[in-house]
Amino acid sequence: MENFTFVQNVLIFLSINAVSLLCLNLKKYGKYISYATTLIAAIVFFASLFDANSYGISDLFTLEGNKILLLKIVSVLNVFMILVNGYYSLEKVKNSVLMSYMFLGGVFLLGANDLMTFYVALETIALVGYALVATSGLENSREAAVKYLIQGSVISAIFLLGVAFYLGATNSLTLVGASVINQEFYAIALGIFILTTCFKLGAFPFHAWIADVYSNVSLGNLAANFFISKIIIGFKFITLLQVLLLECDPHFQDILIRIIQVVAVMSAFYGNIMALVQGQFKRIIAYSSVAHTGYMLMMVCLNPDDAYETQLICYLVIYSLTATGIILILNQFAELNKNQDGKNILKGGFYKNKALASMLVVFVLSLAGIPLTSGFAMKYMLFTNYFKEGFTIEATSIFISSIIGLAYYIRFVSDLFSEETNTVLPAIKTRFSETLVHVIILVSIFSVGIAPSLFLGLK
Amino acid sequence: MDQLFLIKFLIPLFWAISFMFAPKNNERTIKLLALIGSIVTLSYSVKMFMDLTDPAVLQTLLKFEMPLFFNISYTFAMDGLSGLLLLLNAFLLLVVVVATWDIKTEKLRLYYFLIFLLTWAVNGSLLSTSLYGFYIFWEVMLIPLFILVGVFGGENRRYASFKFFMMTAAGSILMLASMCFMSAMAYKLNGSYDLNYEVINSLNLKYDGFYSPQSLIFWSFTIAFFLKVPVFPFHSWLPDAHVEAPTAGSIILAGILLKLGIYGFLRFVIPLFPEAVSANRDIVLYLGATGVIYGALTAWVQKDIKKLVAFSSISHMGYIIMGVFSQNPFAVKGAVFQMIAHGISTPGLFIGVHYLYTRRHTKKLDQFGGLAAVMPRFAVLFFIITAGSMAVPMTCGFVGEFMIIMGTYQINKVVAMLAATGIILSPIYLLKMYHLTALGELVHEENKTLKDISFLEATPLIILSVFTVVLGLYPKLVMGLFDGTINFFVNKGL
Amino acid sequence: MYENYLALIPLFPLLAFLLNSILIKNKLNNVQAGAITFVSLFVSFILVIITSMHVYNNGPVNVKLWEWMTYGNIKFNIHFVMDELSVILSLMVTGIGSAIAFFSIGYMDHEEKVGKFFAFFALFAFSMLLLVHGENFLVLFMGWEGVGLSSYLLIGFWYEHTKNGNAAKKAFIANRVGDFGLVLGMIGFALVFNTISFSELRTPDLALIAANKEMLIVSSLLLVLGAAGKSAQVPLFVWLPDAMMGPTPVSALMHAATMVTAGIFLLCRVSNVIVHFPVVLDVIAWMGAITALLASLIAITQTDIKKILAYSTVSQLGYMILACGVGAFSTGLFHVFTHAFFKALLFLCAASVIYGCHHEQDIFKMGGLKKKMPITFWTFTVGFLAIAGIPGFSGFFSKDEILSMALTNPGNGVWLYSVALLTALLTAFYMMRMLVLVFIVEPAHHEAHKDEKGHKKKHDKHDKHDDHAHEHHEVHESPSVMTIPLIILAFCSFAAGYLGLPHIMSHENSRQFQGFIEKFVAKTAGHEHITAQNEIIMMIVTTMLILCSMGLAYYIYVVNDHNKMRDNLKSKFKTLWSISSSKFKIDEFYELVIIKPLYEIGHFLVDVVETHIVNGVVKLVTRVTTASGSFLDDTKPERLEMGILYIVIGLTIIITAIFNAFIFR
Amino acid sequence: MTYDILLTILTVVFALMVVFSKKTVVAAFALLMTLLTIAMIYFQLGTIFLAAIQVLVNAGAIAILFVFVMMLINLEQFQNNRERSKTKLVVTAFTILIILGVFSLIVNNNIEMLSAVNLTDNSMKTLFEKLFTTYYLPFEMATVLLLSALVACIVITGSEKGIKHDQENLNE
Amino acid sequence: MSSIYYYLAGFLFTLGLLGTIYKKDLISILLCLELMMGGIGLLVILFSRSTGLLDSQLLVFFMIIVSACEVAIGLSLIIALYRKKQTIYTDDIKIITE
Repeated sequence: MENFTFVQNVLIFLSINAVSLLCLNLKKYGKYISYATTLIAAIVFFASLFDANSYGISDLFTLEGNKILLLKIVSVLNVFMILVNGYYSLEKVKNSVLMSYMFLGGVFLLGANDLMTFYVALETIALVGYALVATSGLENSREAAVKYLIQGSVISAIFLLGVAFYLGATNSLTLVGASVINQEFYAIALGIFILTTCFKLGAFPFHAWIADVYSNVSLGNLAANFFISKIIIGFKFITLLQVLLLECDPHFQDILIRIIQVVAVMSAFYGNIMALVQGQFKRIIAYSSVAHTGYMLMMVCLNPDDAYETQLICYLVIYSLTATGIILILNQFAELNKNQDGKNILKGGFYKNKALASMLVVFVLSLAGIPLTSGFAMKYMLFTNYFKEGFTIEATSIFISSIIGLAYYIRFVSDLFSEETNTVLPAIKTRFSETLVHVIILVSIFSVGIAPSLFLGLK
Repeated sequence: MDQLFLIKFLIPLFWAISFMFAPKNNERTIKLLALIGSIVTLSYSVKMFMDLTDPAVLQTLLKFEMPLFFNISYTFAMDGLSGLLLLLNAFLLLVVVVATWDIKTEKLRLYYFLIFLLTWAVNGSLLSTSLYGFYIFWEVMLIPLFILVGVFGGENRRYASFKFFMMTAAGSILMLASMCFMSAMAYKLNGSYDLNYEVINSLNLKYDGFYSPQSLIFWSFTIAFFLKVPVFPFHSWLPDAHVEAPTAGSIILAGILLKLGIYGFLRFVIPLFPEAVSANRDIVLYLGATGVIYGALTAWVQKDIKKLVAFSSISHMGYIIMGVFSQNPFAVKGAVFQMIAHGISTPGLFIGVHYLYTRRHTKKLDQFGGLAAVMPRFAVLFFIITAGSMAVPMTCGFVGEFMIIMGTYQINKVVAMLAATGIILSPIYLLKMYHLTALGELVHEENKTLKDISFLEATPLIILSVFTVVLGLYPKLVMGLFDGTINFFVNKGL
Repeated sequence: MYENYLALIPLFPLLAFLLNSILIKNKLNNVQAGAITFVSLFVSFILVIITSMHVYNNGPVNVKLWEWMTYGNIKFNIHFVMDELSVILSLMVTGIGSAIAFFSIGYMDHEEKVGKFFAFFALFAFSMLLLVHGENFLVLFMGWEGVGLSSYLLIGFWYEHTKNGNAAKKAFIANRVGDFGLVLGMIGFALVFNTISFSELRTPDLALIAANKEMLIVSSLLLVLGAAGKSAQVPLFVWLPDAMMGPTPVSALMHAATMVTAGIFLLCRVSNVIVHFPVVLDVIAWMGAITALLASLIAITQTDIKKILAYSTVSQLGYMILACGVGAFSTGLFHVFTHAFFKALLFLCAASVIYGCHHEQDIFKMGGLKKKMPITFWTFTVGFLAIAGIPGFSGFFSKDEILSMALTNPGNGVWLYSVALLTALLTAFYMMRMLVLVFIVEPAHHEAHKDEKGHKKKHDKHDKHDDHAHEHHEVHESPSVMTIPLIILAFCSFAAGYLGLPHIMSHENSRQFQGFIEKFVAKTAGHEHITAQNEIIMMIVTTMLILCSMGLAYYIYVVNDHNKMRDNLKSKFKTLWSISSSKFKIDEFYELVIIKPLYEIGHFLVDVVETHIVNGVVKLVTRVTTASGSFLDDTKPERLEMGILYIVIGLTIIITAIFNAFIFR
Repeated sequence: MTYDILLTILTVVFALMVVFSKKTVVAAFALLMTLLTIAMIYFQLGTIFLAAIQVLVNAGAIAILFVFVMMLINLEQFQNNRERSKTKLVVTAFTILIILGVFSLIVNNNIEMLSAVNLTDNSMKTLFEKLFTTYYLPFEMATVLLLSALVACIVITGSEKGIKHDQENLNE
Repeated sequence: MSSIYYYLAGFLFTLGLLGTIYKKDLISILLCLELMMGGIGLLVILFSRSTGLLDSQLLVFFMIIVSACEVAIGLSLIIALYRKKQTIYTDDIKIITE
C-alpha cells in the first residue's frame, strides 16, 4: 500500500526548515525567528506523528511497531535538543538547523529497508555530525572534527566495502528477505557491518574519536550526537544485525557472535579502565560510554524479539539522557570556574549549589547502576537477558568490569563533597531551559528506575 | 498486616529530609530535632517489636505486588531476628546522637541527614525478605556512609572511604550477578523475575563440585557478605574506615552495618543453599578461627586506639562467622547473641575513644596514661565496657563466645580450640589498651588538666554498661526473642 | 528458709560492693567504708554457720535462682548449693575474710581511696562465694573469672605504678590461660555427661566414662590446666609472687585462704570422674610435687618477707595438689583448711610487721622485733610452728597425712614421698630463717648489708611513704584492731588440726573432717594400709628431720656469726644460690619463649601479612588497573593515524577470522 | 585484454603516485588521472553512465576543489613531508598486505561465480526510471544531504567565531 | 578476463587505506580517501556484473555524490583549521589533555 502522508510530513518539515534557513540572514531578529521556526518545525513533525502507527511508503521504506515508537521518542528528543541548544548565539541557531537535517537523516535511516537509502541517510547523519562538532566553538572543536571526519570517512569507505560484499552475496540491495547465495561474502559483509556498528557506537578498537568529540563539543551538538547517532544508529544497526545474522550459515554465525562478544567484553573493560585514569570529567563520561556500548553490544547476539527491542530503545534513550544531563551540569560547573581542564571543577561543589550537585549525584549513580535509578533497572534487564540466552561467562565478566566503573563514578560524588577547594565558588544561576532539561531527565530517571516494566515491555 | 507500617517505616527518611529544611545556623534546634527523631524511631521500633506476636515465624507486615518493578511481589516482613537488629539499630541511633552531642561542624544538617538516611536504609534491608528489596537497600546504604566518612573523616578520609565503598560495592555486584542469573532462570521457569524463598527453592540449583551453579552462586553471595562482615582475608578496608571515620560512622559501622553481612547469611545463604553450606562449612570455620587469632594478634601491636578496636572487632567477627556456619543451633544463637553483644561493647569503646579524642586530639596510645586519676568516671565506665569486650563472665561478651565455642566444639574440636585461644588473647590487647590509657602514671603534662566526662557524656556509656552486665547475667532477656527464628533457619540449613 | 539464707550469703558482699562504689564520691571515711564490708562479710559468715549446721545434720541445700540458658537437655542455671564441700570453703571465705576485713580497717587507715579498696574487697568475696556455692560449672566459672577480675583490680590497686599494673595484668592473663582450659574442659564434660551440675557428676555414669575415655581424659587434663592456673601450679605459678604488689591484707585474703585454693576445690568437684584416669592423677601428682619443691627452693634465698610467704604458699599449694594427685582429695582439702588459717595468720603478721616498720619489706632491714611487737611475734611463732609441722599444731596432721598417702601411693609412691619430705624440710628451714631474721636477731648484726640491699629497698617502697624512711623512727606494736584478728587466727591455726586426727591418736573420732568431706569427694582408695607403728616411726623421723633443719637454720643465722657462714656458703654454692635467688629465671624464660615470639608474630602479621598480603592484594588490583589504564592512555588513541591504525587492525582481524572459518569449515 | 592490463597498470602507477609523491599538487594530479582511468574502466565494463558521472563529478569537480584549496592555503611551506615512525609504517603495511591477500584469496575462491557476465540492458532510460520510481527516497535524501553539506560548509568556514580565533592568532 | 580488475579494486582500496595512515598532511589524506572510494566503486560494479544489477550503478552514483560532499566538508574544515592553527599536519592537531 502506498501511503504518502509521511512524505507530506517530511516535506512540511523540510520547507519550514528552509524558511528558517532563509531567515538566518535577516539582520535584526534573524536568529530568533529561525530558531522559532526550527522549533515549530520539530514540534509540528512530532505532532504529525501522533496518530501514526505504521508507515509503508514502498517496500524500501517501512516504519512500524517499535520503529514508530522510537521515531516518536526521537522526535520529542529533537524538540528537546533544540531547546538545549538555545537561541543565545547565531552559531547555535545554525546548529539547530543542521540538527533538523540530521534528524531527518535519522528518520530515513530508521525506515530504510535497502542499502541505498540506508547508506545515504547514514552519510547525512555522519556529515552533519562532523559539521556540528566543528562548529561547537570550543577551543579544540575543529581538531576533534577533523579527526572525526577522517576516521568517519575511512569507516564509510569500509562500510561500502561491506556493501559491495553484500551485493556479491545476495545480488540485491534490499535488507529484508534477501536470499543468500554466497555465504563467504555474506559473512564478510556482516563482519564489516559489525565493524561499522562498533565504530558508530564507539566500541573498543574503533573508539578513537569518541573521547575528543565528547570533550570538545558544545552541549546541544553533543545531545544531537547522542540522540541521533547513538540512539537511532545503535538501534537500527543492532536490530538489523540481529535479523541478518539469522540468514547466516551457523558456522560463520558462531565466528561473528564470538567476535561481537570479544569486542563487547573488551570495550567494557577498556572503557572502564580508561575512564578510571582520565582527568577531565567529560572524558570520563566519554570512556564510560565506551563501556556502556560494550554492555549494550551483546544485544546483537540475541534473537530478534519485540521485548528486546523495547529494552534496547529504553536503554539507549535513558543512557543518552543521563549522559547529556551529566555533561550539561558539568558545563555549568565548568563555566562557573574558568579553568577549562575539568580536573577539579567539582571540588566542594555541593556546598554552594546543593540542588545541582545532588542532581549530578543522582545522574551519576544512575549510570553506576545504584538501585531505584533507571541505570539499575537497565543493567539488570540487560544482564538478565544475557544470562537468559546463556551468555553466562560474558555477562559475568562484563559485570566484573562494571566494578571498576564504580570507582570513577563515585569520584564525582567524593569531589562534590570534598572541601580541598581554596577558591570559594559562587552559586550557579540556571537558565530556564536548563532547569527544564534537568527536571525532565530527573523524572525520566526515576520513573524508569521505579517502574521499569512500563517501559521495558514486560508482561 | 500492619496498616500504619509504611508510615512507621518511612519515619527516618522523612526525618532525614526534614533536616534539609531545618534552620541553617541554629545548632540547638537541629540537635534537638535529631534527638527527637531518634527517640521516635526507637519508640516505634519497640512498638513494632511489641506487636510481633510470635518471633519464631516470619510475620508479614506489608506485602504489595510491584507489577511495574519487574513484576515482583515486595514483602516487608519481620521476625525475632530482624526485629532484634531493628531495635539495636534504633538504639544505636539514639546513642550516636547523644554521644556526639558536642560535635562542632558547620555541616550539621548534612551530618544528621546522612545518619538518619543510613538508619532508614538499614531498617529497609532488615525488613525486606525478597532478595530485591534486600539488595536495593543494601546498595543504598553504601552512599550515605561513603559521604559520612568522606566529609567528616580524618586526614586520610578520601582513601579510606574509597576503599570501603569499592570493596563492599564489588561484593554487592557479585551478588547482583548471581541474582541476575537466578532471576533469569526463574523467568525461564515461570515467566516472572521475582526472587523469593519459594522461587529460589523451586529452581532447585544442583550442587556437585565447585563449578556447579549452586556453589558458584553460594560463593558470590558469601564473598559479598564476607567483604561486608568482614572475615579474615577480606577485612582490608575495615581498619582504614574505622580510623578515618567520624565517631558516628564508626559506631554505626561496627554496631550494625557489619551485622548485616551476618544477617544476610542467616536470612538468605543458609536457608537457600544448604548443600553448598554444609559442603564448605569447614573452610569457613577455619577462616573464622584464623580471623579470631589474627585479629587478636594484630590488635595487640597497634599504636592507634581506634585501629586496635577495629582489629578487635575483626576478631569478634571471626567468632560470629564460626557460629553462623557451624550449623549447630546453639552456636548460631550464640552468634546472634554475640552480634548484639558486639553491637553493645564496640560502640562503647568507640565512644570512649571519641571522648579521649575530643579532649586530646590524638588517638595514639602513647599519648595517654594514668587518666584514671583525672577522669575516674570515664575510667570506671570504660573498664566495664572493656570487660564486656573481653568476654568476662557476667558480661554480655561471654555468653556469645561461650555458646559459639561450645556449639563448634561438637562440630569440629580443633577449630573450637583454636577459637578458644581468643579467651587468652583478648585480655592481652584489651588490657594493653586499658593500661596505656587509664592506668600507669601521668607522664604527659596536658593530660594532667583533662576534665572528667560530663553527665551527658556519661549517659550513653552508662546505658551501655548496664546492658553489658544485665545481658551477661540474664541472657534470656534477648535470647528468647530470636530462639524460634534461629531454629527455623537452622532447620532449613541443616 | 535455708534456701533463702543460701541465696542471701553472696548477696551481702555484693550489696557492700555496690554501696561502697556508689558512696565512693561523697567521702565515706575509711572506718565506715571498712565497716560496711566487714559487717556484710560477718553477717554472711553467720548465715553460713547456720546453714552449715543444717547441712551437717541433713544433707545439702539447693537454691535455683533463674535459668541462664539451655542446650538440649543441658541446663545452664544460676543455681547455688551448700553441700559438704562448699561448707568448708564458704566458712573459710566468710570467716577468715571478715577477720581480714576487720584487720585491714586498721591497716588501711592512712591510705587514700579506701572506699575503692573495700569495694573491690567485697566484690572479691562475692565472686569467691559464687565460685564456692556454684552448683554447676557455669556458676563456678562465673565466680572463677570474677575472682580473677577482682584480684586483678586489687593487685593493681596502686595503679599509679606501672609495675603494679603489669603484675595485675600478668595475674589476669595467667588466670585466663587457666580459664581457657576450664572452658574447654567444662564443655567436654558437658557434652559427654549431658549435664554440668556437680551433684550429677558426683555419681557419674561409668558406662559413659568407659565409652568416651579419650575425650574425658583430654577434658580433665584441660581442667587440670585450669586448676594449675588458679592455684599457681608449675607452668603458671609465676603470677602469684608478683601479685604481692597489692596491699598485704589482699595477699592474705587471696593467696592464703580463698582464691588459690579454688584449683583444689575444682579438682575435688570433679574428683569422682578423674579418679578413673590414673594418667590424669599422675600428672596432677607430679605437677604438685614439682611445684612444691621448686617453690620452696626459691623461697630459701628470697629477702622480701612477702615474697617468701608467697613462695611458701605456692609450695603448700603444691602439697595439696600432690594430695589430690595421689587420690587423697579429702586430705588435700584438709590441708587447704589448716593452711588457710596459718597462712592467713602469717600474712597478717607480716602485714603488721610491715605496718610497724612503715612499709619496709626487706627482712635484712628488720630484726629484733620480738620485744617491740610481742603479740605479733608470738602469733607469728604459732603460725610458723604450724606450717613447719611441729606435732600438736594443725599443719602437722594434714602434712603428715599427705606424706603417708604419698608414700603409699601405688607406683611412684617413694619418689613422691621423698620430694614431699624434702619440701617439708626446706619449708621448716626458710620459715625458721625468716622468723630469726625478723624477730630474734638484732638489726645491728647486719647493718653491713644495708648498702648492698640499699637499691632493692627503693623500688619496693611506694613514693608516698618516702617521707618516713625506716632508719630514724621507733618500731611499734600494731593497734588492737589488727592484733585481735591475729590472736583469733593463731588460736584457729593451733586448733584446726584436731578435726582430722589420724587413726593412731584417736580411734573413735579419727578423720572426722575427711569423713565429712568424703560424703562428696572421691574416697582415698588404692592405698594399702600402713601399720600403726610404721606410721608412728614415720612421724617421729619426719619431726626429727624437721627439727634438724630448723636447727641448721638457727645455727647459720644466729649462733654462728651468720655473715661469714652465709657468705662462704654463698661462695661455695654460688651457682645454686644465684639460680635460686633469680627464681630459676622462669619469668625470663616465658618472656623469651612465649611472649616475645607472639609479639613478634603480631608484628610480622601487621608489617608483612596485613600490609603486603591483605592490603597488598587490594593495592595490587588497584595498581594493575590504573597502571594498565595509564599505559593505554599513553598510547594516545586520540591521535589521528593511530585511530585509523586501530580501525585497520580491527578490520584485518575480523576478515582473517572469517577467512579462517572458510578454511576450517 | 591487453587494454585491461594497460589500464590496470596505468591506474596502479597513478595510484602509487598519489600515495608516494612528495608534492601534494602532484598527488592531486595523480588522483585526477587515477579517477580518469577508473572512468575508462567503467567504460570498458559497459557502464557508460557511471563513466560519465565519474569524469564529471569526480575528475571535474573534486580534483578542481582540491587544487583550489591548495591554492587557498599556500602549500609551499608543506612541501617536504616529515618522516613517519618506521614501526608504525611496517605494522600498517603488514596489515594492509594481509587484507589484500585475504581479499584476493576470497575473490579467487569464487572467481567463476563472479566472472560470469550477463549484462541486461543498462540503457539510461531504465536506469533513470529506477532512480525516479523505485529509488526516489534516496534521491530525495541526497538532496537533503547536499543541502546540509552546503549549510555545513557555510557554517564551518564562515563562522565569526572562527574569524575571531584567527584575529587572536594573528595578534599573537 | 576482466577478473584482473578485482585485484585492481582491492589494491586501490588497500593503497588508499595505507595512505590515510602514511600521509602526513590532511589534504593528502583526503586524496587517499578519494582513492579508496574509487576502488570501492569499481568493486561494487564488478560484484554486480554477474547478475547485471542496475541498482549497483545507482549506488555508485550516490557514492560519488556522497564522497563529493565529504570532500567539500573536509576541505572546508581544513581551511577553518588552517585559519586557526596555520598548519595542516596531523602531528600539530593532537589535542593536549592532562
